[in-house]
Amino acid sequence: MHAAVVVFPGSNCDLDAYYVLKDLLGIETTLLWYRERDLSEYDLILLPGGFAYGDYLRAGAIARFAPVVQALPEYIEKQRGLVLGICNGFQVLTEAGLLPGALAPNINRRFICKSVKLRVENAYTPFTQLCREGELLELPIAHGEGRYIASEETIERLKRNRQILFRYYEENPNGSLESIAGIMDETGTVFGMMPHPERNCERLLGLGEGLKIFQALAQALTPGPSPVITHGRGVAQAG
Amino acid sequence: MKEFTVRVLIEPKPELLDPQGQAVERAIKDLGLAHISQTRVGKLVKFKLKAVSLPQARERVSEIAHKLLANPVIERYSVEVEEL
Amino acid sequence: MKEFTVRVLIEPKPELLDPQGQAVERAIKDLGLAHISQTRVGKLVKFKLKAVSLPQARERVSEIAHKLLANPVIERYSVEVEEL
Amino acid sequence: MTKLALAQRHGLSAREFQTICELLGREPNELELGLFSLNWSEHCSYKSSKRFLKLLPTTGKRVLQGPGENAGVLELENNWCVVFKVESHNHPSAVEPFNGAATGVGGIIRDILSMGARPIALLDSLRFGDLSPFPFPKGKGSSPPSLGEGLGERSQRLLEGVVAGIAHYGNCIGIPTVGGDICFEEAYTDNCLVNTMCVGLLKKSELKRAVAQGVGNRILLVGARTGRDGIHGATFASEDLLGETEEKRPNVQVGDPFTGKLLIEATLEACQLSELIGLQDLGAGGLSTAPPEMAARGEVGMAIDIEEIPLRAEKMTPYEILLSESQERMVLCVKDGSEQKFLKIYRKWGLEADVIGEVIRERVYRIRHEGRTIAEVPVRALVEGVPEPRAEAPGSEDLSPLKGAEGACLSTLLPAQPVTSVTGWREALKKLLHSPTIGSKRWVYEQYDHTVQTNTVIGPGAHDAALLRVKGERFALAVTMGGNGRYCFLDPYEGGIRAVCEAVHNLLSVGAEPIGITDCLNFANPTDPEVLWSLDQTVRGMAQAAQAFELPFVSGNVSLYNQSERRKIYPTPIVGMIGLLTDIVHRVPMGFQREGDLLYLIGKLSGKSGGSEYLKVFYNVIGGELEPTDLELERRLLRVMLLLGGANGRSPLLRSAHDISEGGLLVALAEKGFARGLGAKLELDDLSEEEGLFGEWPSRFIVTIPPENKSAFQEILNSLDVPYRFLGTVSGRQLELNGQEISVEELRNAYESALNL
Ligand SMILES: Nc1ncnc2c1ncn2[C@@H]1O[C@H](COP(=O)(O)OP(=O)(O)O)[C@@H](O)[C@H]1O
Ligand SMILES: [Mg+2]
Repeated sequence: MHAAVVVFPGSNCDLDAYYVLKDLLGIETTLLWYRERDLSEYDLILLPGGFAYGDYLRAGAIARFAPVVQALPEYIEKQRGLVLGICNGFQVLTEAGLLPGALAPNINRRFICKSVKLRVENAYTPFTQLCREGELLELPIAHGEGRYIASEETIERLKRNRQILFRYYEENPNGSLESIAGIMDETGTVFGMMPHPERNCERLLGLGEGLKIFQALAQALTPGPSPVITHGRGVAQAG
Repeated sequence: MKEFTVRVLIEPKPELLDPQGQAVERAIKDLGLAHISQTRVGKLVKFKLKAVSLPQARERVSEIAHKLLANPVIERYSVEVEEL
Repeated sequence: MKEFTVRVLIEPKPELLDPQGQAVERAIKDLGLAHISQTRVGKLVKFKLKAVSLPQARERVSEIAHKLLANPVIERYSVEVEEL
Repeated sequence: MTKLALAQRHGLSAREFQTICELLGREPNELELGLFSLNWSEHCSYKSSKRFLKLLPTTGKRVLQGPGENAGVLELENNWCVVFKVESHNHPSAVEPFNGAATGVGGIIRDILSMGARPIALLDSLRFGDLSPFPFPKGKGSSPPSLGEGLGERSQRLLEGVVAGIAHYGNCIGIPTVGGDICFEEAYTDNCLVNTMCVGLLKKSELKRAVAQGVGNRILLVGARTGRDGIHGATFASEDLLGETEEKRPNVQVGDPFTGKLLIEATLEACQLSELIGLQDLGAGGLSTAPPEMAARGEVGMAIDIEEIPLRAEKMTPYEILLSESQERMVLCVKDGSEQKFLKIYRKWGLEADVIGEVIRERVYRIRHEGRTIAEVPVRALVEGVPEPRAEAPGSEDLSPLKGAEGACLSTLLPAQPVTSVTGWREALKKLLHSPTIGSKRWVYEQYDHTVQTNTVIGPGAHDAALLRVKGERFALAVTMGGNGRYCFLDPYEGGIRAVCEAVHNLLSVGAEPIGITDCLNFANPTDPEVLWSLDQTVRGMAQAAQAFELPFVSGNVSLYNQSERRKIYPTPIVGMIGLLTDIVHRVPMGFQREGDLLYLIGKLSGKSGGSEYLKVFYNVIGGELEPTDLELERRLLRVMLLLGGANGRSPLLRSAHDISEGGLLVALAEKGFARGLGAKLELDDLSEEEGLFGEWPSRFIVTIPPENKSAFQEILNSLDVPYRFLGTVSGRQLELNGQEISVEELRNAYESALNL
């Protein structure tokens, strides 16, 4: 498996994600400059956290025009691999229309950095297959624009298709609709989440629960029989 | 080529919660400054643009606003273009 | 009492750096969307206000803008008041 | 206008003007005056504080770079080095809190970057006027009387702006803000203090210097364009803020963290090229100070061509260009012929990059405009020529009566009626925990990204110091920053000692060994004899303490003129300190860990308790006598804590450790309970409630040990002759004392709601 961590001008969690993939999991990983258009090499495209283009205007608003993001629809269409957007990466994916909805400024109008509890809502995806449904994970958040908003129909569709993978548990830190913390697209290959799994992958930094997400990805992308790879219509089926 | 001054006004869609607008409204009331309602806080983007005609300038600006300046999921916008 | 719709447009003072405006301008140029210049990104505040007359409404709004909405150290503002 | 009058408008004294004429052998032109005014400003030249800084020890076995460069450097292990410095942005933050604080962060980060290091952590020490009190949650207890609304609101606005500004910059560039401190005191009402510290990490072989060398080598200006920002900012920082802020407002600089972030990445890439000779950020003074400083270090001269500088504003004059303080710019000196490689890197990151000049043999700073020399000044005259102001610090005999509340001890100082009765320790403790200076700073640090870079093992709010791991290494870095101005107001010498000791204690609490210091001296107008005296005393105290611990000062900053017509700030030394923990596994937590553990107080068991937060909160008194710190005891305490903790490479005997500082013993005990909600049965019946439980005397830790470690623990303390006493046992969910108890939960509520804006 070959992973790419995209580097936008202003990305600042790129090296953190790289460290988890490369050093903790031993996955071949490339830091991919945002001007790159050819994604055919990579099984995983990870859009990291940070402030691409300073988050000026709106988080992700400018980054969505980056060549690498422009190449994503084809990558997804072809089912070439998985796409994971963390925090700013999630914002870029929604701005680019690759995930539904939008991420608005937190309801308290301030940046929030703290540890939050997440509930796993769907464990039958390549991103969550190592979790149990209903399991609680504790992961850090660090964002100013994380309030998930979408139209009623969109929310209904997300629920129906089981595209909501994580919800904030007990406390909804940013005012997201339905306490949504992470959603998947309809193909089941694109996933965006506001919390930072890469910041809790070792016992030194917490309980290390974030690693499960990366291990799940790796498992799904490693050749060989894997019952839970749910490309295409697999998502609804699995539910 | 003519030059135009452009203002794009962006605001949160009316049906959506606007915490910033709420906070501003509360502050204005708390200060006893005035009785106001329906406060919304949005963005203003101003720039100068070169184009051959007003219609062309308008079209350009709409495209910019639609593609970049506003997020149609949560915002709406209006455009004001004036020849210099 | 009459009712007025109000728009306050706030923008960074012209002599100050506007990193946001700079980034937006660069993006628009990079995207090949248009040749623009002097881009400034500011704030838009809209609300409804009750007052006895247009002059009174204007006065109120100016006070609100000056005291609360704009930061006079780094921003300037303009006010638009219209009777409903 | 005569040249002299013009010089004076530049903030230069008649004597300084005369010196300039002598150094040049002629009268300077206006541009040259501008150069001198910035280079010779207090901010850039340290003319009033130089002689005090000389008192500080600066050498030690780990020191690779002491004061004199953009930041200090200490050697760690495995060729790793830590780079750190603190910087103030007090005046800009008082005028425009958001941008003032944001640009302060940007500035200190570039100092670290100038050494070739990747910034890995930020800390901030903030001082504001008193806030209007925050009510207890859910109507429990009563809130203290209002402290004068208008000012409280102003302080709150400053606090909100400053914190948002630090968050804006630090979060965007992806450097975790892991620590710092915040106090609220009337003395800071007109002059808030915003000190930020940055820590960087690099391998010894990667270390860079801010030097220009090699005649013919190229000078590059990289980063942002030059605009009319903050012209005269550095001289502005050298004048009192005397109600002139309105007029000075166009000087506000706006920080651009996005460009700052690009500058970090591009510069770290550029540092990989062997053709890089030296680099320096453009801070206060911009192009008028940084290039001559680089030239002075390299004993060369420099010529720059003003028309090569990319501009943001139209029609800027050479004077404006040279004096501009536009942020996010750096100067590089690179080998002749290699410039294209560097330009390419910066342009790849979307930054400006241009060759603006070259190193020349003649040791002058030469400004050329379209081939014509428009200013030329000897480098040494600019960088070292400033005459020291003549004011002498009066001897302490003359000034000791100026000490805050000389001679007053608690019994004479206090009204006969204490606010709390003998049975009142619970309410008193709750109220103290609810004081914004003592209470939780969660509201602040949750706005800071403190987990990015994934090295923060102990973050803000969790301990006395933050702890950062270094990926792939066993050792870890502990960092702390703070200082108590009230102590220095009451007794500057003792206050100076305590500022250093407290930082040492903070590091020892996590188990780390202190290895070096950076500091910021925040004072009022130094032409005031009392201020000068307190500066002298404070620095002497700091030096004394540092010598006792054999700790070097490797960098720092001075901020003077922090006063208004109405108020002077307290003398406020802020100390930033780095500690080394040899094995991260051996870190010691702060909070109670397990029921049944034994609780001990180590260090000085009794003392005078002046200067306490208790006196302020309950009697509105800033006073009392400070217990003098016994530095011999401090040295033994350090050894004891290193032996008990994990610094010696063995696993610690301690289960937890916390030093006693603001608020005294009970506050520290309560804080130890918050981590896991555990309480304790305390045996303190012999202590008087007011002084014993809430007094603030130095040299104390509270530790817990598992019962089986008791004899080993006692042996170490006895062998080093450090006093200790048993305090009780960790148990339950209540603090129990004198037959009364209060739940840790209730205390936590008071603590957590102290700062809820
Ligand atoms: N209080 C202090 N203690 C020790 N060193 C200091 C102190 N103040 C300034 N210095 C040192 O003096 C030099 C000049 O500092 P400064 O002008 O703040 O640098 P910069 O221009 O990069 O901000 C630096 O090496 C700094 O570390
Ligand atoms: Mg510097």
